[in-house]
Order: sequence, then C-alpha cells, then structure tokens
Amino acid sequence: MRTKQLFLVASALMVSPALLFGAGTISGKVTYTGTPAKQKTIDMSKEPTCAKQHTTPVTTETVVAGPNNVLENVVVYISAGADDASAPSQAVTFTQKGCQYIPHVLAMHIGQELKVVNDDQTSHNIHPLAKVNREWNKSQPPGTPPLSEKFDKEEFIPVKCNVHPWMHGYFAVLKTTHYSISGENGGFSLPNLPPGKYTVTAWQEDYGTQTQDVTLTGNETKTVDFSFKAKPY
Amino acid sequence: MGKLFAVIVIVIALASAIPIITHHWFWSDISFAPPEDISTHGHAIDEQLSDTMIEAGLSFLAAQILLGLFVWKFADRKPDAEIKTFPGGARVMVIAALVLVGTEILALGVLGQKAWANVYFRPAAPDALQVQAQAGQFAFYFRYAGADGKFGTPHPDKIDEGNSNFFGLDPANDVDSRDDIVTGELAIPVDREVHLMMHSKDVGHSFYVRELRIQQDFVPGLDLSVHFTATKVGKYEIVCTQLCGLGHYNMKAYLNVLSQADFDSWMKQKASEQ
Amino acid sequence: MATAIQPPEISKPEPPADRQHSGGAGFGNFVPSGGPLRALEDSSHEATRTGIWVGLAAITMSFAAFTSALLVRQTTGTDWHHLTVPPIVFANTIVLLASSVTLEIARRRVAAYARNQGVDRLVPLRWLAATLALGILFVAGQYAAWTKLRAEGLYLASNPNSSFFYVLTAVHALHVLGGLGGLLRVFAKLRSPILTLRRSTMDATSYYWHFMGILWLYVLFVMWIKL
Amino acid sequence: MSDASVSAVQHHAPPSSFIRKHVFSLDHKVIGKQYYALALLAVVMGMVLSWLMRIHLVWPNAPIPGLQLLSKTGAPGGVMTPEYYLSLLTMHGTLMVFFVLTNAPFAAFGNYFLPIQIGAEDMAFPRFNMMSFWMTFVAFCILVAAFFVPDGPPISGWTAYATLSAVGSDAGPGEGMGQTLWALAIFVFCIASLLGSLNFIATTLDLRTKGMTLARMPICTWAWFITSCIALLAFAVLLPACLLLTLDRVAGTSFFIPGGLVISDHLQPHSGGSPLLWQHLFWFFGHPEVYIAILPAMGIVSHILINSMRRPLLSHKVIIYCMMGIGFLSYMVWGHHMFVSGMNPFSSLVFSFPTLVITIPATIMTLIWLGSLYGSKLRITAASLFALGFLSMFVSGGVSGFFLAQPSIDIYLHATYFVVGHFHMVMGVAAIFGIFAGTYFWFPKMTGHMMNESLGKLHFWLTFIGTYCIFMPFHYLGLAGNVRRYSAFVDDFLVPLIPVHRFITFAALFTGAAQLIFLYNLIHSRFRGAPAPPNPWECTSLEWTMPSPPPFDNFGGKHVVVYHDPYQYGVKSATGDYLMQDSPEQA
Repeated sequence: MRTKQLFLVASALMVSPALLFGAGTISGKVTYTGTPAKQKTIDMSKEPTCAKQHTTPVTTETVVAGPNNVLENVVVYISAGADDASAPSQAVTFTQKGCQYIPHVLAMHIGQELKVVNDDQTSHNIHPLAKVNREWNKSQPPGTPPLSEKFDKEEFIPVKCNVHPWMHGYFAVLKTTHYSISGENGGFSLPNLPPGKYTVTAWQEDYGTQTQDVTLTGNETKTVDFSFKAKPY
Repeated sequence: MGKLFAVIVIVIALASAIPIITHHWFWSDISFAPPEDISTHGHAIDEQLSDTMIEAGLSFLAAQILLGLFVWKFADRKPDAEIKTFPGGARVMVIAALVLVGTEILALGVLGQKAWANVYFRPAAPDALQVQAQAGQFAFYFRYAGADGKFGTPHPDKIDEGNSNFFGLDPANDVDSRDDIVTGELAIPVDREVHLMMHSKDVGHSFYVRELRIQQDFVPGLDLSVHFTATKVGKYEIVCTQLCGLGHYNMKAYLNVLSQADFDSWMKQKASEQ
Repeated sequence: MATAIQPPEISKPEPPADRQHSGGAGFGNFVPSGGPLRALEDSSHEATRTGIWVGLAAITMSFAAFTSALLVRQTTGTDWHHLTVPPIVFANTIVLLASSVTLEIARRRVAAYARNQGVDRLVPLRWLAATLALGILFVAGQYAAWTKLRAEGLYLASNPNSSFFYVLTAVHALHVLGGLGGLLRVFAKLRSPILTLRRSTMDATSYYWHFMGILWLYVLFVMWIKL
Repeated sequence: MSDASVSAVQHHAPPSSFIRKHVFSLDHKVIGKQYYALALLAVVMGMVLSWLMRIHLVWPNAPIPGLQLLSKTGAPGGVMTPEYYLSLLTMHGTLMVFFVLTNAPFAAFGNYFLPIQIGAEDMAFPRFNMMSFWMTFVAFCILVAAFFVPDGPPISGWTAYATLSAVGSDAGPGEGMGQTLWALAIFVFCIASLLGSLNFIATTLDLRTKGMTLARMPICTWAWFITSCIALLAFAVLLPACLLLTLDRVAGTSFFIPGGLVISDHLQPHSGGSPLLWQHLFWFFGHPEVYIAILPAMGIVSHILINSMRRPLLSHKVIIYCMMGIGFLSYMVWGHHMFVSGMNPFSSLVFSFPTLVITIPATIMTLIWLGSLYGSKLRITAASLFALGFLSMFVSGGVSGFFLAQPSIDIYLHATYFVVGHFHMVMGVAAIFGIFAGTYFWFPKMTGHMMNESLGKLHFWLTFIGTYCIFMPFHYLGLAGNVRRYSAFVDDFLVPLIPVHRFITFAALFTGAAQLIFLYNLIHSRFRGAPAPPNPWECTSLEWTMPSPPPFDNFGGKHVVVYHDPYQYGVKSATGDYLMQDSPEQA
C-alpha cells in the first residue's frame, strides 16, 4: 500500500511542471473525533478458497482507524489551483486477492488506464456503480488476463463484486495528479507544487469531504490537518 | 436389424437400472444415493421416493423389454406371414392402463399427500427458534433476534453491503436492531424446531438443503417461511436452486447444526462480533 | 358475379363408401357434388367464417389473461388506488355500439343490393362510411380519454390501476384499428365497378366488428368493477 | 382476413418470379420447407451452444479456442464467464423450445402435409401462412441479435422468471438490451404462432375434400389439428404476459416487480408487483407448450409405425381421444412447475392430481403402440427405427414424470438434473426423434429424392445410444441432488459428481458429431439422391397419391375423393397389402 503511494507520487513527479519552478509540499494528517462505527467481521465461509487465505478475521473497511485517532484510506487531493495535467501513461492496478480489494480505495487520473487483476482461484465480478461515468459490470474468471478500463469524468465510484457481496471498494477518479491517500499513520503528502493558491480536499467514503485553502510561496512545506467527526453507527 | 434394436433397447433398459439399484455410477465409487436424512419429516419423502422408484422402475423395464421382444419377434417377417391382433385389442390396453396407472396414482397420490402435509400443513411450534433468512445476489444472510428477542425493522434504503448492513438495519434510531445478530452461516441447535422466515432482497432465490429434504423458493415481495427440526449435529450445505443471476452457481451458505451448549457459545461469540 | 353472394347450394354428403369406422359426416364436411374444391363458395366461405371465430377465440383468451393478471395484481401489493374512468369513455361506448348498428344495416343492404332487390349501391356504401366514421370517432375518443388521464398526472407507470387502464384500452383500440382496416377493404371492394365482395368477407368483418363492441363492454365492465 | 380468404378461394396460379416462388411464397409446401430450414438452423445453433456449455461445465477454467471471438467480455481469453454460460443456457432453451420443437414437427411438417392429407390444394389463408413464417423468421433474427448487443444475451433462462428478467441491467449483464430483445422476439413469435394455428384449424375444419370425414383424417393430421387448438390458447396467454414484461422493463410499470428491492445497491423504483403472476402466466403457456412439442411427434410416429407395421393401430379413435384428453388436461397442470414457488400448499395438491391423471392417456397410447406391434409385419427402415426410438424415449422420459408430479418428492428433486433429464427426454429427444422419423419418411415426397437408408440407420444407432448416454445419467445426478443451471460445480457435494458430467460431455460431443451424418445425408440426398417414386413406402394416405415432389396445386387440378379410413393395411387389394384412401376399390 505504502509502496503504491510512493509509486503514484513518483509518477506525479515526472509529469509535474514543478520540476521547472520551485516545488512546495502540502502534507499533514487525517484524524477523527468521537467513536467510529465498529467494523464488522466478514464471513467468507461461502468462498473457501478465499476464507483459507486469511488467518485473522477480515473486517469491513468503511472506516479504517489507526492508533491515536488517525484515519486511513482518506483521499487528499488538490481540487482547485493546480493545472490539469494529462493522464499519466502508467496504469494503476486494482487487485482482487482473498476476496478483498487491494487497495480498498484506488485513486486515478481521468483517462488513466486501470488494470483489474484477479489473484483468486474463483470468479470475481467487477461492478463500478458509476453515475457520472459509464457503469459497467464484468466477470473475471481465474486465470484470465487483467481487465483494462478507464474513466473519463471526475467521480468517486463505489465498486462492488456481485459474486461476493462483502467486497466493496472505491475508485477516486480525479482531474489532478496531485493526490495522496492517507496511510496507517493517517499521513499524506502532496509534493512538487509550484507556488500558488490551492484548495485541498479530503474525502472519506463514509464521512464525505472537507476542504481547506492553502497558499504556497516558493519552496516550503505547509502542514494541513483534517479531522472528521466519527459516528458510532 | 429388428433383433439388433431389441438387444440394444433391452441392454440400455437394464444398464439404466443398475445405478438406480446400486446407487453408484457403475463400478466407480461415485454415489448417487440421497444423503442421510437429518430431518424429522424427511423419512416420509424418502419412502415416497423409493415407492415411486419401484413402481416407475418396473413399468419402465416392462415397457422397454416388451418393446424389445415385440420388435425382435415381429420385425422383418416373411411376406406371406399373416397379421395377428393382440388378444383383446384396444379394450384390454385401455383397461390395463386405467387399472395399473389408476391404482398407482391413487396410492402415490394419497401417500404423497401425507408426506407433503408433514412439511406444509403443520404450523411451526410457538417455541421454535425464530431465524430470518435473507437471500440476495449472491449470498444468504441470517439474522437472530439477539438478547432482547426482538428483530429490528429492516429498511431497504439502508441496505449497505460494503458496511455489512445486509438487512438494512438502522441501529442509530432503532434500538431493537442494535443487538440483532447477522451471520453468513445458519447455526441451529440440534433437535429443536427452527422457524425460518424467508425474505428476498432482490430476485428469486431458493433455500435447498439436501439432508433436510427442504427446498423453498424466496419470492421477492412475498415473505414465506419454513420450519424444520434437524436431528443430527454437523455441517451441511445450503445452496440456491432458483436461477438468480451470474453468481447463482456460487450462492451457498453452511447449515451448522450444533449441540445446545455449542450453539449458545456460538451465539455469544457472534454477538461480540456485531 | 352476383352469384358470389348467393347462398351456396349444399349437397348433403353421400354415405361414405366404407362406413365401418368413419365418424360419419364430420362438422363442416358439406362437400359439393363436383368441381375442384376451393373454387366453390361454401367451403371457402366456411374457412373465412371459421377463421374469424377462431381468431375471436384467441382474442378472448388474451383478454382473459389480462383480466386474471389484473385480479392477481390487485391482491398483491398495497398500491391499488381507485381510478375514476374518464366519463368520455361512456360516450365512446355509445359511439361504438352505434357503429355496430350502422354496420348491421350496411350488411343487410349489401345483401339486398347483391340480390338485385332494387337497392342502390350507394345505400350500403353510405352506411359503411357511417360505420367507419363512428369507428374513427371511437378511437379518437379513447385518445381523448388518455390525454384526460395524463392531465390528471396519471401515466402508464403511475400505479397499477392506471397501468391496466392504459394497457386494456390501448390493446382494445389496436384491435379496433384492425377492424377499421377490414371495413376499409370491404368499402373498397363494394365500390369497385365489378363486385368482388364476398358474403363471407362482409360477414367475417362484421362479426369481428360486433365482437369489438362486446369486448369493449367487457373491458369497461372490468375497469368499472376493479379500477 | 377477407383478403386472405379471397386468395384462398381463387386458384392462385403458380408464381413465376424467384422471389414469389421461393422467398415470399404462398405455397404451403414451400412455407413448410422454409419452417424446416429455419428449425434446422436453430437446432444446429442450439446444439453448438449446448456443446460449449457442456465443455465449460467440466473444464470451467479452460479457454475454449475462438470463443473470445464470439464475445470478448463473455469469454475473456476464451474462458467462459458465469454470466455468459447463463446466456448460452437461455439462448439454448429459447432456440430449442420455440424455434425447433414448436417449428419443426408442428409448423414445418404440418404446413407441408396437413393440407395434402385432407385433400386440400393449400391452406385456408395462404397470406397468413406466409406472414406467420416470416414473422417467425423476424422473431428468430431479433433473438439472435441479442448475441451482438454489448452486454450479451439474457441470463434468466428460457422461463425468464421475474424479477430477474423484469428489473433491467441492474440484475446483471444481459438483463439490459438482451432481455428486452428476448421479450420482443417471443412477442413476435406468439403472433406468428397464433396466425399459424388459426390457419391450421380453419383448414382442417373446412378444406377437407369429399369423403374426408374427421374420423378419416390420418392420426398426424389429427395431432396437428389438436396441437393448433392447444397453441391457439397457449400463445394467446404468453402474448399478454410478454407485453406486460416488456412494459415493466421499458415503461417502469410494476406488474411483476414488488417494492423495496435492492439490486446492485440500487433501490428499485417499483412497488406492489407479483413475481408469481409471471410464473402463473408463463407456465399456463409453458406446460401446454410441452404438448405442442410432443403431440405432433406422436402423430407422425403413429403414422409411420402403422405404415411400417402394415396394419392399423389397435384403435384409431382411442389414440385420437387420448391426444384430445392430453390437450385438455395440459391446461390444468401448469402449477406443478411451482410446487416450491410459494403457492398455497393446498393448490400444489390440486395441481398434482391432474398431472398424475395425464399419465393415463399417455399410458394408453404407449400400450396401444406396443400392442399394435404384436403380430405386425414390421418393416425396419430409418424412419421406423426412429419411430420405435421415440417409443423408447417417450417411456423413459414419461416415467420420470411420475416423480416430479408428486409435490413431496418434488421438494427434493425440484431444480435438479432429474428435471433436466426428464424434459430433455420426453419433450426434447422424443420430439426430435419424431422429427427425424418424419424427415426420413417424407423427405422423398418433399424433395423427390430418396435419402440414403444405410446412413440413416447408422445415424439412428449412434443417436439412440448417444442420447441415452447423455440423458439417463442426468436422472442419477438429480437423485444425488445435483442442482441445475450452475455454470460450475464448486459445492462440496457436487465436486465428486464431476466425472459423471465429464462422461455426459463426451457423450454429447459424440452424439452431436453423429448428427453430421444426418446433415450430410440430408444435403447429399437433396441433390444426388435416387429419384423417388410417388409412393415408396406403400402408404395409404393422400400425400402418396401424387408424384414426388407434388405439383403446385397438389392434386393437379383433379378433385380427389376419399373412400376409406386412413389406414387400410393388411388387406387384399390390387395394389398389394394396402388400399389408398382415394381408391374406389373395395378390399
């Protein structure tokens, strides 16, 4: 997960005009207040090939909270201010392993190639419930080549597997390459930003979005923290 | 040529009967026998099945062998051979059919009625364990009332599978639903009647447990129920037998028949997971 | 040509050569004494008549299916809202029944004309025209009824009652349009200088048309009782 | 109507142009052949689909070379997806039931031989006749078009149970455009069949020639007549059902869709509908449909058996009454498809009884066929072999009906391969055997060429053994609780049964290959076959009184008169041991 983000950042680096100007960075932490809903244990007994891949019980990932109230899987991105870069040529990969989506939330640039891989010994079915983009619903038997798709409009798309109802994830299709997904420590970082005024948006699948305005002048690192209000149910 | 036909028909008829009699795929160890019945009502169905098997099997063999013999005897006869008519003609046939089949029908009809009544014409006992079963594309989920003995009201608009809220419960506002226990397997205590209230989330499904001799469709918009008593501890497969979409073949769950003690601890453990 | 409408002389079937198993003269087995079979009026007339009855049977069955669907649908679900049938349909009913009357008159006039009983061809033509006009009026009236419902905000999918109203009336209207087509054909045949109209055609068309009236009464009754 | 009747009355002259002669022909013989050709096309497609399914069932993850060309999403890299399996299943069922089992024995042979056998020069309404064929063809095209829409063909089976079939693409791939096309195709097919049945009934009642009383009609004419009566009422019910289904799909009505359904995380905007309503309407058509498929086969087989036994059946009338009885009862038994569908349990018993009773006429017929074999002078030909094969298959498929007719046993066997075995044998294979028998028997008359008998017999032996190898094991699997309509067997109790499925798959491929012999024989004989005499089988019914193939107006303008019951065999006459229906001679 970590490496994936580094990779994304790297890819962002390549296409970023910030190489020419001075590069600032926006980084910070995503936390919550209150008590988040208890994540439920997933019963995979229906799919033995997946069940036996997990030694510890698997839980839902709607709200993944870490120590000292940090939140994982929050997409933080520049929603305004950054120039629209064209789609990176590298594909992002969405893996189905042990009847789970890895990563749970996958961010990509509009028009960027999305590869969907099935690492399981069972048939999966990828069904992005898109509203703005085109909704599609394809099955992927084990051992078949990766599906290749792309989305051309900005949208947060819930993804489900019709065969395994508990499998849910998200595609964050963004207009920018400046995005980062908070990790175990809830931290994120948006590097290589040329000086300017930015709107930073943080999106959590259950809690919605928050935005903050940031102004970067030259080579500096601004810290922006987001805090969501957690609901017990 | 006629003789060849006769031989083939009779051989096929006899060969067809072998797996029925031996319950096995010829010499292999693949068994076709229905699994041991673990329900209180199933034996009636099994008797019915074997009675029918005997009657239908005999008439099958009789007809095929008769066909073979007649073809053997009367095919390609000499041109000058004269034509005989079956003694009694059509009248005999009609009477035979009426008598044989008629009695068979009455017998089976009456017996079958009993077996059917066992399943459907007896209401569930009031103290039966109430379990809600919900079928959806493509998994079964089961709900127990929990400590308060009350089921929370389901709200279709609140269904959120990503959050494992398969029944659309609303714990924020509905207190009854907070301690409801939702599971992916159907665990029941042995020798206690279970009253299964069946609800379909989306399309038609079916609840089929071979060992229980139970098959009942889930019909969208029509909440049905079945009740049964399992008499043998063990793990059995629940499968969907009503075409429900692309995952139909993979739609199953496990029926876990436990001793009362095990059942109680299972309940506790599940309650903690909610 | 007028012979085309003469009642066919029918020869009772001579006892079949070999009686022992034959079921005697079966229904519709009136076979004329000679000549190639289909060149003779009666049997071919019969075919058209039988055909129309068979067709009507099928239509009846379809509407029976619609009705049973309606009955079942009413018992399921709690969304059965009473629907006031637009009053104009009662006017339409009268129009349709009237058209049956005019058609019947037309039919008799045709027969009289064909028997050269001093009836001018224009007489039946006028009555037929009247029937056509009334038929068209009926369909127009039904359309008015639909627009009325739409004005009330009741569309096909609004509730089961409106669904059934639109379906039943529309399917019936379609059949009426078919009948109008038949009438047009009769009209054309009657107008053509040499009379090519056959009695069977005239009769079949009018049976069909009268049946449309009866069917409409039935539909109306169902809707009145159930919706 | 009126227009058609006129053309029926006037002798329409033989058409000259190719189009009017072979494409939009009014001639019942040409139309019959067109139906046969369409059925042939459909059966080939249906069989190929079944091969693909069988292969996928036993090697679920093996790529099938070339399949990805048929559908890239349905078979990525040639590996069939679960939904594509169901698509093939649906198309197989629909093609076979509607375009093969309804078209070939009923529409094809009926069109060609019913008018001739009653001494008519054509159908009562030739224009309707042409229309009904071309509408059937359109329906076929619409159905096949479903293969080429983005999401592929529907996945809800040939029974198209609501709500799966009614809610649209949320229910899965193929449930969008594909299912709509399906409903449309069936809708058109219904209209076509209604026109056809109407034509058959009017023709039989009114165009019979002099002396051809109802009781003197050959058994197959009777079968076609009774079938058309059944079809008239059955399709008249499916038609509205399809209309309502289409409205639910495209117009947002709620005939079959109840409220509060959540499909693919979408709360469906419907309320109050009843899925059971669809099942009732569908099976009210669906069960008679079974007899629409099997009755003509019974008639054809009786006709051929009598001819090759050189003796009439023990009773002509009883057979006909039995067929009538079956036709009548077929309308009271539809509920036996719904024993576990949540009907009132009492009604299950109510439906169970007539279902059991229907075996009485079936048994009488079987006994009469068997009893007539006794003491006969049976001639073994390809046709008579298939007729005998029909008897065997009919018995095998019939007895398994005894189990499914009982609600209590149905609890265990419902929706298992036992059911699949049952209906494939009794309505599938048996009817197909009837078609084969009819083909070998009537091919000379239809084309003027004899078929190759020894190839025909070889074809029979392979097909007969092959079909038993395919469909008998289905019953055993059913007894083991093997659920049907699964695209792969992943359940613990199903995995051990896979070797049996593998055997069935091999049997299916083998039997399918054997059909190539038939195709070769059919095509080769059509062009190279020995010229056929007017009456090669020494048969008594009217179709054999004329040269092969028959002239345009069947009887060359002469008005045929009938003097005898249809089956004057085993008599002394100038012609030999039989007497043509139209010969004035007394035996």
